[in-house]
Amino acid sequence: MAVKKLNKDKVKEALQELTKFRLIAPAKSDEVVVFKQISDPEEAFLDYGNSTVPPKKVVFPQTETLFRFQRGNPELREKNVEEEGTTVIFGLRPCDARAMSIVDNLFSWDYEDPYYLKRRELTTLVGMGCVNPPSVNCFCTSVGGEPCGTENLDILLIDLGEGYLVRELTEKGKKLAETIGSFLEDAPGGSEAKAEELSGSAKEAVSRSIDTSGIEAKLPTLWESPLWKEVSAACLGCGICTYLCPTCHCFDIQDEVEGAEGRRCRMWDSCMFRAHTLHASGPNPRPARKERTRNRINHKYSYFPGKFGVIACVGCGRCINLCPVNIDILEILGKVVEA
Amino acid sequence: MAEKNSDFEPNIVAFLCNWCSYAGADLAGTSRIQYPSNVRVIRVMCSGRVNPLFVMNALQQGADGVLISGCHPGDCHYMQGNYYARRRFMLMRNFLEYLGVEPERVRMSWVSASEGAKWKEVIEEVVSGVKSVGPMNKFQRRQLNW
Amino acid sequence: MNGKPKIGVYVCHCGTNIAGVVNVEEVVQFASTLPDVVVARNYSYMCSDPGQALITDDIQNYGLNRVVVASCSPRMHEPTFRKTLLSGGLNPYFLEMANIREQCSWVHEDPIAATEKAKRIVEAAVVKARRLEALDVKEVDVEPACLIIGAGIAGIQAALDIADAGFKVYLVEKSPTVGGHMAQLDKTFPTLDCSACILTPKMVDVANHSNIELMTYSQVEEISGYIGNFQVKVRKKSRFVDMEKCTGCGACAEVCRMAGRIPNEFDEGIGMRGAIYLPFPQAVPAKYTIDKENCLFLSKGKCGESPKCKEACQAEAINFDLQDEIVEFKVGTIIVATGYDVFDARKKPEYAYGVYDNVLTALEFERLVNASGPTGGKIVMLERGKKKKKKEGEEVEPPKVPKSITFIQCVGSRDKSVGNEYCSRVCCMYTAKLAHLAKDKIPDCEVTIFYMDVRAFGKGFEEFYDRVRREGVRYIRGNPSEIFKRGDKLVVKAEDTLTATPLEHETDMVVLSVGLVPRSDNREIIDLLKLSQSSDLFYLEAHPKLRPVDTASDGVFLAGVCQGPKDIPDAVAQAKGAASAAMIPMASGKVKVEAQTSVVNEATCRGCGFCVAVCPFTAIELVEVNRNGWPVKVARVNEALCKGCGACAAACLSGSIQQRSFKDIQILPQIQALGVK
Amino acid sequence: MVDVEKLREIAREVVSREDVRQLIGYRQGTYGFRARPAFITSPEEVDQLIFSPACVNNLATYLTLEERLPVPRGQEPDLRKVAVMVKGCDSRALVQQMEEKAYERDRIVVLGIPCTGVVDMDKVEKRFPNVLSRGEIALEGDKFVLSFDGKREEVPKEELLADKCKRCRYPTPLVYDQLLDEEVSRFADDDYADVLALEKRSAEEKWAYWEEKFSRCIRCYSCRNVCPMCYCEDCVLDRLNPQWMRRSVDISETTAYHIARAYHLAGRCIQCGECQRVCPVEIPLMELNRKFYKDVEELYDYEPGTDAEAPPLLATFKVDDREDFIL
Ligand SMILES: Cc1cc2nc3c(=O)[nH]c(=O)nc-3n(C[C@H](O)[C@H](O)[C@H](O)COP(=O)(O)OP(=O)(O)OC[C@H]3O[C@@H](n4cnc5c(N)ncnc54)[C@H](O)[C@@H]3O)c2cc1C
Ligand SMILES: Cc1cc2nc3c(=O)[nH]c(=O)nc-3n(C[C@H](O)[C@H](O)[C@H](O)COP(=O)(O)OP(=O)(O)OC[C@H]3O[C@@H](n4cnc5c(N)ncnc54)[C@H](O)[C@@H]3O)c2cc1C
Ligand code: SF4
Ligand code: SF4
Ligand code: SF4
Ligand code: SF4
Ligand code: SF4
Ligand code: SF4
Repeated sequence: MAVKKLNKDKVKEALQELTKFRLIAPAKSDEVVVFKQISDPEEAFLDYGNSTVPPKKVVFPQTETLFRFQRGNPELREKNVEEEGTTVIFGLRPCDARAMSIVDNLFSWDYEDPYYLKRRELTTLVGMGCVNPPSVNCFCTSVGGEPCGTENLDILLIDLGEGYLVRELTEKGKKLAETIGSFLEDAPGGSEAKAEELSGSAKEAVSRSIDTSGIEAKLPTLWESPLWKEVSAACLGCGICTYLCPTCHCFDIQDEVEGAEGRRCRMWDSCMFRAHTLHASGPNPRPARKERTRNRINHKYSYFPGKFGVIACVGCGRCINLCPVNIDILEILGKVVEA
Repeated sequence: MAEKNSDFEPNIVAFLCNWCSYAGADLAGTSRIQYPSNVRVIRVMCSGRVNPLFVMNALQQGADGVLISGCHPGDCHYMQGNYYARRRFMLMRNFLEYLGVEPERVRMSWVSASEGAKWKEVIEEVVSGVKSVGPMNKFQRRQLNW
Repeated sequence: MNGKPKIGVYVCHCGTNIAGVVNVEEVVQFASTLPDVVVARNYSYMCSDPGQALITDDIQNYGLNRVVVASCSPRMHEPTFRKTLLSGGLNPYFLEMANIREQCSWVHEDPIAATEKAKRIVEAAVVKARRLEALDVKEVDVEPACLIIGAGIAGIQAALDIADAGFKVYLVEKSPTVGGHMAQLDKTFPTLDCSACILTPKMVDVANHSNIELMTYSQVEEISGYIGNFQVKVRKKSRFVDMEKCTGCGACAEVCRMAGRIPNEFDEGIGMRGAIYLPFPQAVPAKYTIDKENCLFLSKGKCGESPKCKEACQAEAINFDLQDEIVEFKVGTIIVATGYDVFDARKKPEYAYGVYDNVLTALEFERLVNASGPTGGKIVMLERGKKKKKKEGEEVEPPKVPKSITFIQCVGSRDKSVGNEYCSRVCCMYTAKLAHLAKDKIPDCEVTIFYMDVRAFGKGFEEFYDRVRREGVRYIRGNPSEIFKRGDKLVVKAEDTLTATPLEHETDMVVLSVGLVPRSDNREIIDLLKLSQSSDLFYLEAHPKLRPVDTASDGVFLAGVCQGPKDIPDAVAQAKGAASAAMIPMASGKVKVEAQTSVVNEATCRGCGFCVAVCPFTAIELVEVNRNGWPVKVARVNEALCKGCGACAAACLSGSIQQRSFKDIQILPQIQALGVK
Repeated sequence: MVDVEKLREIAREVVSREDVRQLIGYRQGTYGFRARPAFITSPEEVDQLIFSPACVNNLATYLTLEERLPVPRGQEPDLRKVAVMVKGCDSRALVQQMEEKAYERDRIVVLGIPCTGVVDMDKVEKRFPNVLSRGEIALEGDKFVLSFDGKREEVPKEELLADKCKRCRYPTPLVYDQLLDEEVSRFADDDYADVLALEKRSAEEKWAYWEEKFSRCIRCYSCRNVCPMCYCEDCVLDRLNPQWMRRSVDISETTAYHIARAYHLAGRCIQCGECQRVCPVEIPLMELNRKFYKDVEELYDYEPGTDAEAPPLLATFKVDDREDFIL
């Protein structure tokens, strides 16, 4: 497909055009970068490393009403995702986009989740390659990704300095590019080569890595290993590592009732929470931090690849960056490899 | 700015202790003292029972104001309950004000069993105070819009 | 079990009292749409017999297990409808009332607003009713016996009243004799009865009453349990004199090697005693006591060749091997009548008490004017600390008689500088009394009183005060600032605030009208009974007006000055009040305990003890339990002590302690129902 | 500065004791300047221990976060003591925990660190982004010295110091069995400038301010989990019956969460700043805590975590507590 260029002085106008959709872009809230719906291009903050909260919340909201109900009325009113309209996520990182395709597996497996899938269908992903040096804890290249990877993106932008190289990757992407076609120009010669070079050096710059090849098979053998206790001793069970992980997708379903009305909601949950597997009758099959940490790693690096053939981690490094007690997934994986 | 129209009739949830304030409100009734109908009462045995988080809950549920009323200092049927309540609500009220909840919405009073007339004054004061700051919709729970 | 709720809602018209303003039909219609409501009705008078029959019938026919009555205030008819439920076979706590009369129809005129409000009130009652639980109405048996601590006039009076009513009394007195402060007094204001004349018969009665077990020289060591069932442990200290054998002859005291060398507490130290002694001649019991600290034999192991007292005692009552004795018994109620101390005048150094011999406290002066006191009732100048023991055949100069006596009122009372803001209530009058006695005994003596205000509020007080002034006692309004000595005279420096003139008043003797203060050993009792103190540090009554003899703990009552300064008539009145209060549960034999008590979820309690600290009734304690094999502390409520205030529930952060009938899960739905606009 | 050799020597002695189960201290982190908790059970592990201005965690949390799994039948629970390293602020958590009867004094062995201040890791990372090698931070005089990748950088202390340290009143631990260094006197007092400034704003401005912050909150409850004072077996904020606040994340429920959390810490929060430190979306939780802290100090002359014998603030009262707000 076509390769165009979006000059930086046109970005605002292009974004303005895109606000006719539900436009989600990175924005600053105080010093924190989050993805949120913007109505004014000024709100967009494109010069960022990666967002604290991954854009997964756009397709898999933290709280989602599935349907509403009313006392004495057998009718259920289902959420109509269609009403949310066409969505554009502008400027997400390739790892986060890749993460969505990983999560897709879960929601379209034996049960096809209409809410999630509909939203995915309505969403166009405009990625932004990681050509600025990636963060210290990025390790996408160890788990099948790369800083300027295109997987699951509809468009990839690569920052060439004075403007972005625009790579249309899908039909959806092409259609979107047409909407802002008037702000695009043809990429001058050499742009592609420059982009390739930038991508290459970005890849080089990913400093941390792990050899994941044997891990899926190794993990089941380490079930009783003392390593779990050791690596989880400091864990607070706060769930930051999972809530803010772009591939984590645990949810809980709760009814929220007010007077005669109520709604059934699906909300994020975390396997790092003590109550995650707590049975109403009292016992907890994952009673301690060690079981929970073991589950987190096994789920990402063994169960998920076992079932879907892909590691449920894209190496974005958030869980390392944000863990309050410096529990480091690469360190854990390193110990798994060594064990 | 919150809307402050004159026909705004606030909804106020009041927690009254059984022995003084509830009895005082009853006395207002026995004396046929008329007062605004905006206040809806929850009876507890002692103002010391009222968890300040009830205030938060009431504001979330749609109350525009909350009143906690107990016995005058020294008169508590259980001797100390109103003193505990006083500390708890002093802090909670200050805190809510710090978040931007107008102090007019969180009130506390001492009304004794003989103060039917004072009960009326308290209600009038609370109602006019809440009216002056308008409806509370800052963190009211989202309507379920069925 | 409580079962799935089936609620009946009954909306009362109360004639036109409710129906005149509230659209009752509409409320019923609304109520019938609420969750778990199976029947909703209205009726003209729900409290009438047919009204109540509606409820009992519906309980039968619809299998109701919760009832909401929307009518008058629960303070009016909750007991009525509780009984209705009971007679319908339901637990009475399955009732919730919606007050749509006192707090709705009677206070609002607008029918629409009133009806709207009535609906909300009913809804709140219904949502609470859904969550109501059956509660046990418990009763406990009451042991027909009373413990009285302190045998001053208050304790004595209470003991006699209760014993006369036929109940057992254990009267425990710390000192060797009963009588307390009143026994030290000479005459009593305002009538000038001789204190001993009116008190000693009662002292004797207490000792002889068949229902009273008197334990003097004894101390309560432990109290556990609750109303009806207190377990008491008392230590009877050894007197080293066999109470059975001692005849009270006093032969021992005369020969004691320490005789006349130890200040007698009863005489406020201006009289002396030996190591074996009787505090005063009319002491009850009239048995001698050896004071172990001062007895040469007991403290040093040697008293001359052999203890003289032992030789002198014909009854062979003295036994140095006697040990303390511990007695244990059970009582249903307790009266605390431990009285007071007088203010320590040393805390006002400007008055030079303890520096000059003839600066006295009023209590010392009482002993001085008392016919049974150390001077036989003669008012004389004191020479403190001088050896009283005269040498054989030596002529002793007769002590001087003061020609001028000056009283200073409010010493240690109404004085923030010493931390006592309160008025001691007796000093104005006892000063007037003592001034009168001084005038009476030394007619040419010049008597002056420095005062701030004279508070003569009691029956006959003003008349008495007036009489004393007419007798020539000079009252000067002013608070002296200093006392010093000039030659052999004491000089009181003050300002007459009525004329604003500074003055220096010369006098022979100064009497300080010391106030009444809480006993220095109050803590013992506070710790035993977990009593609270008011800001003046006297024991706190349950309510200053309406429950002045009760304490926060059921079954524990207060009498006399231990609750706050008072004179003898008030102390007696309160004692009689405490006696009858204590007898009520004993007479009925049973007490109901509060049903809406608190209960702890031991699985979630974190043992922080906030609830323990909050509970005004010390109903909660932390106990160790086993949680998954680990020893952990959790709160536990003693339901017999809990009064159901719920303060603990609001203090508990983990929501682990909840007050029955007012649990969070019962109140939150109410808030929700009322919050909705 | 704490002499690390001395620290290890003492630690070795402590973990060798029969009656001590483990020692909780600090060790080097996995990247950048991080340090992290260390759980030492044998003398061989003692050499991991460090102390530096990067040791930000309040380890008192682990005393109450301890997992007490069911003891198998026939076995005894391990009730041996736990030794813990605490800075001044952290020690106040111990005091407060003991005030709240979380454990008895004789259950713990306290190695007190007179603290000259720790860094704010966010400030460090902002200044020196993407440092992969394990760098080190030390305090030399009034400068932090950072060594990494063979480089050495000096930064005035003020610029990297954690905010909580700038107002720390108790840099020397209030409770300890052994003090690892000379006592340090207080740096500065709290002038509550931030709280006062916010107090002065209008209701609308305040609400807007907090709404912006709260709307970021992902309700991970990390701020609660890390707090040494939040150790209920079953936190009411998680409970379903009754449900004080819903799990759904919207401004109403999230505001409720923040009110409830802060109120539950009124008179209990000891200003260690951990809640704010761990918050992934940088919600200024200390501004909430400090409002209560300030009011509690002004109104009731009460400072949490300074006296284990003090009655809990909200379980006590004075007859003349202020009541001018009461009708
Ligand atoms: C100088 C002076 C003059 C006064 N003159 C008059 C007057 O003229 N008229 C008048 O009406 N009032 C007068 N009063 C007041 C009067 O003394 C009191 O009202 C009265 O004595 C109060 O009696 P009570 O039983 O409460 O206390 P107390 O007389 O103090 O008796 C308390 C008793 O309890 C005992 N006790 C204390 N603690 C314990 C314990 N832990 N265990 C066991 N026993 C304990 C004490 O030993 C004592 O025997 C005068 C007071 C003073 C100081
Ligand atoms: C202006 C004022 C203010 C006061 N303020 C306070 C205060 O703030 N705090 C305080 O503690 N005290 C206060 N008091 C004092 C208080 O009023 C009394 O202590 C208290 O009311 C006394 O109650 P009582 O039952 O003895 O008498 P009363 O209240 O007089 O009751 C006596 C009852 O007996 C009835 N009665 C009389 N004779 C007969 C008969 N022959 N047959 C049948 N019935 C009869 C009367 O009708 C009356 O109902 C105040 C008094 C006054 C005057
Ligand atoms: S972020 Fe860290 S402390 Fe929190 S649950 Fe994950 S590993 Fe544990
Ligand atoms: S596990 Fe960690 S590194 Fe992997 S995708 Fe999740 S947050 Fe990123
Ligand atoms: S309800 Fe009141 S009396 Fe009962 S235990 Fe709680 S605080 Fe004590
Ligand atoms: S306040 Fe609550 S958690 Fe603390 S001891 Fe009492 S019941 Fe337990
Ligand atoms: S740590 Fe931050 S994001 Fe998590 S619940 Fe607390 S305030 Fe919210
Ligand atoms: S609330 Fe925050 S600052 Fe306070 S004690 Fe808890 S973690 Fe520390």
